[in-house]
Amino acid sequence: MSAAVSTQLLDVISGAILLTAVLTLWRRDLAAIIRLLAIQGVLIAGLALLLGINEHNTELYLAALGVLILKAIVLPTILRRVLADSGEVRETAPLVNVTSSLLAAAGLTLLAYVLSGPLVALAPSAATRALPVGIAVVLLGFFMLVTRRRALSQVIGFLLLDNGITTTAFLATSGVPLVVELGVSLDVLLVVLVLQIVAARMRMAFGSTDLDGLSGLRD
Amino acid sequence: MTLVDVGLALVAGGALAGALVIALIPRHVRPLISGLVTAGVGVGGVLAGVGGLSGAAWTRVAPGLLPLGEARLSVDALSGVFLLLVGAVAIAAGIYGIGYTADAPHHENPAGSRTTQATVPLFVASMLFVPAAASVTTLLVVWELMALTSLVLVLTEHRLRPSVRDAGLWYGGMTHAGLVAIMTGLVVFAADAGGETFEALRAGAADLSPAMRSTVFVLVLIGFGAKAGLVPLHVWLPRAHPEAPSHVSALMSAAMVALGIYGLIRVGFDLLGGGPRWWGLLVLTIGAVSALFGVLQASVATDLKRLLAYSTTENVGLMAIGIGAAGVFAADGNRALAGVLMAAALLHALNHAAFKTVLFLGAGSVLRATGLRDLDALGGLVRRMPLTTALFGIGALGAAALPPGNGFVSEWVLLQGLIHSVSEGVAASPVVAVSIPVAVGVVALTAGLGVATFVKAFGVGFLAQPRSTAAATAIESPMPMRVGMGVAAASCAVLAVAPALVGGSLDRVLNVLPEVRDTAPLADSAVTLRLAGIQGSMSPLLITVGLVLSAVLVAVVVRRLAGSAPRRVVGVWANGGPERNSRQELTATSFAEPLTRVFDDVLRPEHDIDVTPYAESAYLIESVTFRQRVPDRLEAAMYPPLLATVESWGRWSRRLANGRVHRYLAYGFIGLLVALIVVAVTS
Amino acid sequence: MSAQETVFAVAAAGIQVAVVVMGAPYLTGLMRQVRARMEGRAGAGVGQPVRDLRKLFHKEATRPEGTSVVFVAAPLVMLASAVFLAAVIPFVTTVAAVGGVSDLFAVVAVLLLGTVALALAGLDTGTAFGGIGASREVTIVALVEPTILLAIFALSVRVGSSDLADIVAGTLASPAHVLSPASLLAAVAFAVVIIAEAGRLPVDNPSTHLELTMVHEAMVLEYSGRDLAMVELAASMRLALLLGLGVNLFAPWGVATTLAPLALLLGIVMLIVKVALVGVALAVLEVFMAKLRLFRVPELLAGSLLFALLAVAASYFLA
Amino acid sequence: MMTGTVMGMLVSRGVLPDGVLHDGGLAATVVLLVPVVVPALAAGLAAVLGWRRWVAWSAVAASAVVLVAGVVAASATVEGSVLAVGGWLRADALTAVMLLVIGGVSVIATWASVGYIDGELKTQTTTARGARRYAILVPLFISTMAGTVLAANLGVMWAGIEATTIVTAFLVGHHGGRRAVEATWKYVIICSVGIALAYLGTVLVYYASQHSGGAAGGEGTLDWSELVAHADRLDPGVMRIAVVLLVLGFGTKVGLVPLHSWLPDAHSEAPAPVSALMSGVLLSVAGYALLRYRVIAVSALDPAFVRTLLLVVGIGSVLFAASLMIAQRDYKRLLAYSSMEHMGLVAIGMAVGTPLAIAALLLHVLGHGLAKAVLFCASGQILELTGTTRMAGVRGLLVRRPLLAAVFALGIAALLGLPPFSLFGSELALARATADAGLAWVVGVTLVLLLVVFVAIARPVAGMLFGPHDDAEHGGAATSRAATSRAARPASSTVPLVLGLVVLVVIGVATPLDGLLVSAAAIVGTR
Repeated sequence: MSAAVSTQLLDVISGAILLTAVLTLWRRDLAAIIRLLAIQGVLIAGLALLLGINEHNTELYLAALGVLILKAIVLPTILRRVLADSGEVRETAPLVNVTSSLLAAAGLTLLAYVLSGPLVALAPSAATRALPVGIAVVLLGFFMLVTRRRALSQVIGFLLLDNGITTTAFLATSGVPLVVELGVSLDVLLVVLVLQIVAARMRMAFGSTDLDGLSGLRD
Repeated sequence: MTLVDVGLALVAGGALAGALVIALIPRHVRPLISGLVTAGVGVGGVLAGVGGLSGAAWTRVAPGLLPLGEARLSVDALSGVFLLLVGAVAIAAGIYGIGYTADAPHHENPAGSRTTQATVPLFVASMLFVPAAASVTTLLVVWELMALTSLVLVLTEHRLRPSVRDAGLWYGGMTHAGLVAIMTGLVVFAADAGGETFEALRAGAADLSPAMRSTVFVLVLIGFGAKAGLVPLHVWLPRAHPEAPSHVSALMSAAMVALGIYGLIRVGFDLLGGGPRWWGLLVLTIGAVSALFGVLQASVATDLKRLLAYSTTENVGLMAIGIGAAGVFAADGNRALAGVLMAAALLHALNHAAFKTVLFLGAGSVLRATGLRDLDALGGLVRRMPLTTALFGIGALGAAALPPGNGFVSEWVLLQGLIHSVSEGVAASPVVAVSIPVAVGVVALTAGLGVATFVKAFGVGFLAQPRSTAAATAIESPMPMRVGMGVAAASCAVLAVAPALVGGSLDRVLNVLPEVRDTAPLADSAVTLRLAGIQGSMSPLLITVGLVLSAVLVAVVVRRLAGSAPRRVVGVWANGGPERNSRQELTATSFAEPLTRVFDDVLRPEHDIDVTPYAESAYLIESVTFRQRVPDRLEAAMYPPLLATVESWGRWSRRLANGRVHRYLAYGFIGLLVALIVVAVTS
Repeated sequence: MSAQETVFAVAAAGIQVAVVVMGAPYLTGLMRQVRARMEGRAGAGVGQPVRDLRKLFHKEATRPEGTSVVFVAAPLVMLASAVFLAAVIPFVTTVAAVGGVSDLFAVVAVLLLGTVALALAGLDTGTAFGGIGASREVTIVALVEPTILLAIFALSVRVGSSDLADIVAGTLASPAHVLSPASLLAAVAFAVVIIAEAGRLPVDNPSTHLELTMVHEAMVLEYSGRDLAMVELAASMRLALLLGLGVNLFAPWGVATTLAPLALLLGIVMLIVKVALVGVALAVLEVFMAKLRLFRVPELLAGSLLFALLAVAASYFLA
Repeated sequence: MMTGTVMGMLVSRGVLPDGVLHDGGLAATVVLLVPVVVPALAAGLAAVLGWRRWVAWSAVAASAVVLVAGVVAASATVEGSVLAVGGWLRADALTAVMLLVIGGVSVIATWASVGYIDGELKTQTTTARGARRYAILVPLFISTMAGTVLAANLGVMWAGIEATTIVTAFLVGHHGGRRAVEATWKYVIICSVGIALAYLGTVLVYYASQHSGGAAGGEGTLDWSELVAHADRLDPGVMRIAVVLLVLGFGTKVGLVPLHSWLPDAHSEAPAPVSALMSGVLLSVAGYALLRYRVIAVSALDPAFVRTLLLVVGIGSVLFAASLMIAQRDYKRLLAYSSMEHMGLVAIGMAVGTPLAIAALLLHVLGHGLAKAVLFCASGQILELTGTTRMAGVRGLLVRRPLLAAVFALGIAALLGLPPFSLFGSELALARATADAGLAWVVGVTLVLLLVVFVAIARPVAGMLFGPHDDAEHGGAATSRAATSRAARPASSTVPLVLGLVVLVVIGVATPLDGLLVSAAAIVGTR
């Protein structure tokens, strides 16, 4: 396809990634948030595919496939199971209300654009111009981790963060070496599994996954 | 293979092998072996000291020791005199320990424990390597080893009294604070001088900026001052010295404290090569305050070992006065006087070591015989333990700076140095004109109160009637303890009548210090102590002889006049009462009462009197009990607030870790944002 | 110094001792007599102290039960120290057989030695009185000491030596110094010191046995016979020594600087005259003085300390 | 670790002629693979057989193998040569030092584990399943750490460190129950986030390397030696952001501010030997990653930037640790915060970065690892004995258990940086290096903070050790139960601890390691 088209596609996809990230902060329904996460996974896979097409790089096809399986299918499934197991309220309980969350999101996105200046400057191209999106998603994920009360929503926050990094990786370097990429994905998967188990234990021990309960260890 | 080699080899080898052996042998032989090993290590120290004083420079680098540094040793005359001092004290304390640490028939002596017995020689060895160290790393390592071993020894009796634990904590804290100051000072010094060996420091000192030189000096003054027990860093002495086993108290108070003075002289006057006049004034002031405060506390103290500990602060203060004044005059270019004063300080260090050893060992004998440190409960020991009393008396005479005691000699030299600070027709600088008379006044007041202190310690503690059954049933100490005290007392006597013996050595020591090099103040002293450069001469020997002669003369004449009929023993006049009982005697508290009253404003003693009347009537008193405590005002003013501040800081900080995972992540999030923004802004 | 000179010097010292030992009791007697007369009493006569001493020497000595060797030795030490000082202080001549014994610090310290010996003896009796006396004596000493040393400091500054012989010789050489502010202030301070050390009014009343006030007497309460005699002799000798020291420090005229017999003779006469005069003056003063409360004494001594300090400062700035 | 002497012998005896270990040679391959493979095998063994005494001992053996491998690697690299296998495994002097740390601490920890798990099984504190999981995870943990330090590729190194988080997650949660779950959650979530940031940093480094126009040309690389070779050509703008992310990210695992808060919780909840491994090795392995990146950073950027960044986190960590130690009531948390404090010192050492500083901090890492191993294992026994981790609940230990108390006391002395233990030497050398770098104020500030720490540790510990022992003094259900139920551990259980102390003294007094440390410092140190 033509460079122009691919550029526009790239912008659309990255824009959509950012949008899904912001939406995860907006929505309260965990099921919906998980859906958004899955969509974001698909988008990232698409991003990888697009870059692969542009650079005729078979490694990237594999990477895209891996991302699709992991981020769009496996992880959301796990999360849904966790959500199902927890017979409790299916809403996030934000420490910071949604409005201010969105304001913060806006601020963080702006910051991301400011920060990415040097990154873009190094090698200006259609892909790298979209780099701020990746950074923004990272910050948004981190923000979610800090402000959401449920164990599950922290996992989601972590995944958001990871998605941001993956996005950045694809945009900036069109994928780190496959070995590393695989290692990373494996680690993420394992982390989520661990967190799932711990969350289950937490429910057994505390009767809920409300992290406010977790303040027994203190000075 | 010089004398120093032999000596230090004996010290290191003896201590390590000895400690190993002591750790393995059964309890009942430990006291003997430990004592002998300690004394042997001490002998090594004396040998090395003599070698060092002979003047030949000696330097060695021990290969394969101290990671990322090197073990560099060097002994000169200055090291020598302190090696000699520490070694001698160790010999006395070691022999004494043979008896002191032996188990009593019924209960086992905590000082006989494997740890304590094995640590004593190690402590002595580490002390002996302090003056021999010749690089920053080496010095700090042995310095800290000394602190650690002594700390272990202070804690020996932790099972018996909770106060021991506190003493250990205070000592540990203060000594570590000292280390922080010394380490910072020396490390910075080394960095600027471009090398950590003492040669490099000497060479580089000249190029340091004045500000840096002064910073280093103040830091080491704080650090070594803490170990020397100078006010206001003295707080650990009156705690640690009483709680430690007495032979250890002697080692700490007589030897280790002197090493603080050594450090000050070594760094301030040798490595830095002296400095501006205000250094001297600073030391002089601190010394004056320490001397006064120490002697005041001592004069009203009733715990014998606490009294001795405060007297240590006093004497270290006197040394500091000497050093400080020397600094002042050196800065003014009056080298001769500086030499005299520095010599006075060193001589006083030796004398103090001698008499303080006797006194602490004596206190130990009393403690062992009666289980008492409280003068108010002692008394009448002169009949139960005559030799101990006599030896303690010799020590007390020295500490009271009365002729023919040894303390008098060094105080005399000190005073000579001070009073010659001005000469006819030459107007002195205002600073000197103000500071020196005050210093003389302080020394004088110190001398007077010192007399009062030791009249109390000796008169109330050993004379008169026993004030408790424990004191009444005391028994004289075993042979080794008496020998140990005897050795120390003998050295007191020698220093008292023939100080000139060490004169030549002290002159050589001064040659190590650039500011007083070749002043040789004691050069032409023999029977009479003649101070070079100033008009002052005094002959302790002749005075002693004169006193003895006139005593003999008087005795003979009186015998002629009045015959020598034995005195009839009669009952004393007990104020018209039926029988004298020991409750009528003055206690240490009441003896010091007038002084307490005079210095009320400074000491602010705390009294509590409770009167218990008979049940029948409130006007018939059954008993009155009076208790007096004289808390350390300086300490009360400084340390509790400091500790409270730290405490509240700690309590406040707890909130930082309140267990909320969100807050923990927030730390990271905010940290990240701040860092990134800074990057964005600064790029 | 030739052998012959040495012999002469020793002889001179001997003479000094003899003069002091013989003269001291009479000095005490003289002062008591003066007081008696001024108080309108007849008085016991100048020789009374000597008679007392003779009597005491022939009375039996007793020793309280439970006292130690210290009690017995104290009078000896006290008297011996006094004798020693009588020999070394340049009363009659500044020429001494041996150097290094007449340093002023040493002299004062030896004097102090006697005081301490008596204080220990007082404690050794184990009675309340002995203890109180010792405690008070020691307190006074502790406060007097700095004044003495500072006064010495002030005096030694002008001759650059603290050796008595040098100071006396120096004053003889340039008499004007006596009128310098430094030495005047020092003189005042020294006077107070002498009063305190010698246990005279207003610090201590030598003729009281009242518990509340006595210091010296409290300590010697248990002595009798030859021991008491020694103590009393020593006490009066100390008074004589201090007065002698005082006059020779500030008015050394007549003290021989050689060993010429005539000079020595003059020295002896002058000494007796000067000390007698000062003693009389002191006695007269005491008549008009009341004993201070013990706890007012420190104020007096603080005052003298101030004088001494001023003296030193003066010697610095006005030197 | 008589490494130096051993090395000396091996080389002098010609057992290790240069060349046997040439790159890609069989011997080299073995040396590089063994530390990763052998512990993994031990883990497999446990997976198959569950908890058996001899299986546990096999873990000890595996640790010993790692140690020996470290010694051999050291002897081969002390002269500055490098072992490499393919593009993935690589060992230089620095690696060797870290292998020694891992091996040494692991030997102590696994050795102590034998008695520890036995005791737990005896008292039904843990189940057979728990024991099996423990037996699997511990060797796996060791293997992942070994893999991390042997990785030639920074990406792989990153993956290794992340793997340690996953492996240790269930070790932290070993005891189950609320506290364990809580600690695990905090540990995993915070560390994963931190590590994720580090990954972003890694990505950016890769990005920068792609456009460095170096030998690798357009191809980016994460191979450490290549990156070092062309570090000066990396784009500063990108690298600044990357370095910030890497320091904060890996700093999380090192226990540096701001993402340090997992540390006290995890260390206090994990089983004693695991705490020993985490505090003693895991932290310093993450620190090792920072060391590797530091070289690149200083030549790519203005060194002052890197120094400031590291100084801030370093001093910040020491300050934070000190503040929380003052009013500390729990001895395991106290030890945890002390780890944080020591890692802060290490970070300061990195900030200074001169060869002396690096050598000092490596020695410090080794000393701290051993001391902490000893202390955590000892505190485990104290907990067993008294049933409480409250310091107020422990009294008169020297009277109750002289040997254990003595070990604990000496460990504390070592931790407080008293000679003859090696931490004094390393702290002193660190101070010297810092002053030489013209950072006198840092020396002052840090030493004052260390004084606070000294008092904060000494005061409660003195309360635990000294004084008489009477139960009245520490009443409380926990302890009384402890008195009844807990069986006294055999004296043999202190053997590994004593061993650790002896080693601490040896490396504190003698200089067997200096050669190795110096050549390691030459690799990552900069003027």
